[in-house]
Amino acid sequence: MSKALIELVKKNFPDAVLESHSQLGDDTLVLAPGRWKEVCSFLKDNAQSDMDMLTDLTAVDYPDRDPRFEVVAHLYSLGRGHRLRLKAKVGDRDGETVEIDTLTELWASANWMERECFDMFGVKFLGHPDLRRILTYPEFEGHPLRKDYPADKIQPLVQYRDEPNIDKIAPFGVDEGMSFGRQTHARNRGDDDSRMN
Amino acid sequence: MPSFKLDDKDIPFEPGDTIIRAAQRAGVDVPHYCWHPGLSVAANCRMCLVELMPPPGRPAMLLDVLAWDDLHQTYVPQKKPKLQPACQQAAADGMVVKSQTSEHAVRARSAVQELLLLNHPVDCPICDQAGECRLQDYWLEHQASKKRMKDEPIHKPKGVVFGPTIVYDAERCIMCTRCVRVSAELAKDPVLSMRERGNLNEITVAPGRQLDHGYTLMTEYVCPVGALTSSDFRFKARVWFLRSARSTCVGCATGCSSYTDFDPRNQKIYRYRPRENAAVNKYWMCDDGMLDYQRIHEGRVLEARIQGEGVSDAVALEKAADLIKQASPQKTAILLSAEHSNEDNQALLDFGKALGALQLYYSGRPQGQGDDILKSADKNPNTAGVLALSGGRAKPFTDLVAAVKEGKVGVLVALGSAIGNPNDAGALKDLKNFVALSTHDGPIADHAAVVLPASSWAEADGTFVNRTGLRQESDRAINPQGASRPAFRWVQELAKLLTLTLPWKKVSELRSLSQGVDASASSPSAPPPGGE
Amino acid sequence: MEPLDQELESSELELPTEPMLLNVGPAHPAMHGTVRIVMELSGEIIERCDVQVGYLHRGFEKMCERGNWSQVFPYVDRCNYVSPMLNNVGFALACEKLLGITVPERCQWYRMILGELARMSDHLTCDGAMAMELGAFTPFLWMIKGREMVWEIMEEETGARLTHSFGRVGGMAAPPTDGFKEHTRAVVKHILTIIDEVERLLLGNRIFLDRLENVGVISAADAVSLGWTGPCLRATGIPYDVRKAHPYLKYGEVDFDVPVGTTSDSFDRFMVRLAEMRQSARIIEQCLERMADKGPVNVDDPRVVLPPKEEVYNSIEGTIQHFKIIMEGLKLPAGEVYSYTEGGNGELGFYLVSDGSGTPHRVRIRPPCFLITAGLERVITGQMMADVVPSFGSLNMIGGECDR
Amino acid sequence: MGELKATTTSILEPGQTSGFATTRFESLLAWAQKYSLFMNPFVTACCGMEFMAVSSPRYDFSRFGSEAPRFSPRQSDLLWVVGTIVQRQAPILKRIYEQMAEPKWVLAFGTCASSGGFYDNYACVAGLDKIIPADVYVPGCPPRPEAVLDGLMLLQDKIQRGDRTPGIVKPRIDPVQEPNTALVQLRRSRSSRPPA
Repeated sequence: MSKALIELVKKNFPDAVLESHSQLGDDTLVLAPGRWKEVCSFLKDNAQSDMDMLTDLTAVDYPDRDPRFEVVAHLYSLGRGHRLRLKAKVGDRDGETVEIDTLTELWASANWMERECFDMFGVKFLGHPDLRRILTYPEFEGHPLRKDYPADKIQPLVQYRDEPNIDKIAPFGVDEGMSFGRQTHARNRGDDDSRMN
Repeated sequence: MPSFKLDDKDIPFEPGDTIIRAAQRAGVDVPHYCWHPGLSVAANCRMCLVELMPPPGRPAMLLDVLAWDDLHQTYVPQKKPKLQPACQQAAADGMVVKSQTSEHAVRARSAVQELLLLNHPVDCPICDQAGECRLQDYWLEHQASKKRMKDEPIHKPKGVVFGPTIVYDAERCIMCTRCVRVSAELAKDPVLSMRERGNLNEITVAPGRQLDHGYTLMTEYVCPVGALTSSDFRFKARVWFLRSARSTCVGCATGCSSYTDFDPRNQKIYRYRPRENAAVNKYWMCDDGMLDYQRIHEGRVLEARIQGEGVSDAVALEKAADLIKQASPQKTAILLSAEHSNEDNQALLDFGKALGALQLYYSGRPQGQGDDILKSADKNPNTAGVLALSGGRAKPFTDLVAAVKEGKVGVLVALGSAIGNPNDAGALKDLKNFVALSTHDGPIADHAAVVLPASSWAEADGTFVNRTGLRQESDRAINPQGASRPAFRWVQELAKLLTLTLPWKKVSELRSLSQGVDASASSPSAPPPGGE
Repeated sequence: MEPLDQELESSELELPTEPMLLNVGPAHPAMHGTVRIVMELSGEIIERCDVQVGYLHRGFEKMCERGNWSQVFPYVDRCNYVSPMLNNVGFALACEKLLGITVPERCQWYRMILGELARMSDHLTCDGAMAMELGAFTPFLWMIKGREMVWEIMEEETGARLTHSFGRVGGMAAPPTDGFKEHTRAVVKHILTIIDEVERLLLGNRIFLDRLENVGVISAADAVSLGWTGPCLRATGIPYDVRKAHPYLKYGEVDFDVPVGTTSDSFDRFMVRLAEMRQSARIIEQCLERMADKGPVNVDDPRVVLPPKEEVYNSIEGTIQHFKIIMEGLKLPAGEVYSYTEGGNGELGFYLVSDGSGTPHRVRIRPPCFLITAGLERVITGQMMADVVPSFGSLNMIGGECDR
Repeated sequence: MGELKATTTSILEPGQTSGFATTRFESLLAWAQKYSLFMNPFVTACCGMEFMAVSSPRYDFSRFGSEAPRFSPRQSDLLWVVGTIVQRQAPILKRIYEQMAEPKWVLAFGTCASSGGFYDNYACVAGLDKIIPADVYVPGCPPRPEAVLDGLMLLQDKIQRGDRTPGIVKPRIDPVQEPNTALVQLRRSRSSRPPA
């Protein structure tokens, strides 16, 4: 359906489109990171595409690729009912400088999604009004959704209680806590005494 | 280069190639059990059957078969092409082969698969092969149908002990005879063979013999199903929990390419597997090498020691720095190790340079038995590398012993754990200022005043140079155990304490430094650390 | 009167007020425990405010990259925990799109019914909580009563009241139970009466109307630019409903209306949800009509669907099939897909990236709540302090989905 | 109120309508406390849905005297921790607990609050007892209202007995020992379904 879109963009930005495919009916354009915002604003304003909604914006981490990250945006046009997926490959191998233009001027929804993307992947969106962490806390170090961040590496904000072997506090044993058929209720319910202990 | 067509894909081949070999080289998998690139062709599993299209103008080779006709409830004669095993059929130029595109071949494979599973026990839950089993893979790819036979399957011996390393389960066996051929062709010891026939046939060991040649574990490795299991790996781990790191065997100077299979959850290494490498080990590894992984967890130095007492890293470093300060550069000796990677040795070399140390020695594990298949007598993975790095300046351990006896050595900074000749250990007793970076307990770690726990080859990336001067990388599998760190990290710390400047900061720089020298520059006259 | 007063200018009589910082949440009952709003008040008017989420960030997407594809279902359950079945179905559809399979008809109807029931429970909860936060406790009790009925059906079908990981790639965990149809019919009828009662109780209530009408207004353009979807967007008059715009399952074959609002205030959002429940009832009726009583619910593909247990235990083929799917995990072909369904709060998108192995490379859920909550700032700025609670309630922010 | 009876002697002649009773003061106090629990629901996640269900008419927990929710911790003496506690939430929970006045009890509602559940990752606290002590753990994801009520009664017993060792709600009947439990019956009904 929206193959036309790919053609449209290719026609207007022959050098910005690096590759394009429509796997499983999802039309996809891979853009040069430098032209990211330019193409997006074109897609938003052009009457033929008129992408008035940025449904989703996220990133994917390919640790063994260079550039390492893919910023993925899904556009939707309420009026025409067609979708388009935009991608830009950004970032160096060790993920120190990962930068791309912000889309906040085009779509208000970009604001929080870019903040999340920065929080989770460390993608810096140049020109974003306030690029703070959103899901994790300011004290958090690193970016959890990167593949090289250990999934279970916690960064506690408060001191854990210094109980002896706090990892297995009672009652996580068989006999601890409530025994089967506690007396008090058994008596009140008038159950048979067999289950009492 | 001549080529033939396999499922509408052009496959180039070298003269003498079989179809399956050429296809495999081109990255196309023709399903197979009995065929192995490193072994002779048996063509007895019939899984790789393909349909050969007749050359233009020639009639196809057809067989008369009877097909059941549902309509008339009777058998009707039919013709079907004669299928050929791709592992035996030599490729010819312009040949047209149909594998997955030929419905006959597909049906044949499905039938073969079903027959192979006919008497197979329901063992996957207790089978070590489950997860890397050809039967499982090919069932999904080529059969994917339910069981039709209702009878009780044939029962055969289970848990037959073939030898010290191998246990055999006849019920799971599909009689591909790979193990037989490995024994005969690789190990040159035809101790396995097949007995009985039909449903009942099974693999047996020659009477009065055990499966005990030097490559028994290869029989388990080539076994496409769970029939042969290594008593070492048996019931230890489930393979789908294991991850593999590309490593190089450090068992001897051959440096076979291998995979290190480890469980990331408990950071434990469970086995080695050979990694195909035409330049070194083809497809094989020796038993000693396969079981060499055990050293990674056994007899390790896991905490810093002063005079045998465990102490904290900081304390040990302080003490080490003091000891090194004790003597003048002339009396400072550096002991490299052929057990360790180029990176570690290079780091220590640079350290010695920064110190101005003049005496350079190298040590390693004692000589062992070699053979003309893979094993080499020098049991150190990096002898050539060390000699190359030191530019041949490093003298063997015996010279160090002499120097110590003459009192030339005031300070000894030693890398490694073993020495060529255990009897020389006595000489080390007299050394007071003796700092060792050791992975394992041994003469060096025992006599050193300060021992810093170095992490083993499986816990850090490293480069090893094998006997032919081939430089091979070995990747890190697990995290450093205990308090151990890579030796070059310790060296870095020491240099910091002694305010020495090393020519590198990052590992990448260190590696490029150690790459700088050409391995073949090693003086061939130099004896291996284990002595002649 | 003192002469002093007469001499003063009127301006001098006014009290000087500098903006006051007020922090609401996250442990505030009306903030659902997971949102924190820092407001800058002058008097009672909110001049500026900063909405902070993330107090329920449970690492959903990271956890998904550790297991295999079918192990993701429990996690999506707990994303939007008010309508888990919709997430289940959404994720199953995404995986099936990547696999290129479609489930049997009976399963599609089944999924639709369960999904619409989940939507009902979602809206019941939201509207009930809204009413409660405005002090009307009775409607809350009634609606929760209705929700209990829905949950009873769910429990009978799936075995769990709330977090039923019932969806499967290529079907459902189990076929419908015997009494499913009549049970559902009865419950839907009852819920419709509950809705009527609630309407009669609330829409004549002066306080309720005054608290909601023309409160929390947002323009349609803003809503679109903010990426709003679902009831909140429809309340602004834009009839965008994935079920209509891009029909999936069998939504193309049932007829239902898309209720829209006019003034896009909290009241419209409330009413849109009420109306949607009626539409869901309609859909359920038609689905029940057309769902077959017999027939498979799972696709017939040994690569995707687990074999029956007796085969697993008794035949090597069944065991192998089980092993391949459970131990190695469902092998989804390498590639990426963005699949979208109509969740409780709007377009629920799943962006899956598979590298061909059994483990997901990336599971990105497109959370409608997240974007709607992003608009909260725009909704409440300039409002009275007291209007925050109804406005926020009308957005139906679900912590698990917003923060993941 | 069986526990109270244990230490109570009552003198009441048959046929008479009045008499007197004596008991120990602390048991009377405990008895009063256990039936007038002011609760502070710290609701964060999925379990909140079940919490609504427990407080709504069908499983009305005001029957157990824990009716009045007090959203100010200072006025409440039972803290319901309902749902996952993430690292970011931990300081808030800790402060709320510290703001509560003695005597105070904590009820961990659901698996996440008890042990972190299957969110074993960078974001979550593996059980609230890493931060504050808990009295009763109610397993389940989320727990059934019956289990919650059971936990509430368990807490009341503990208050009466004055023991602060943590307790966990377990099934009344051990499904392993007694095969005829609801769990097993449910399985049966599943397998008796018409095959798909």
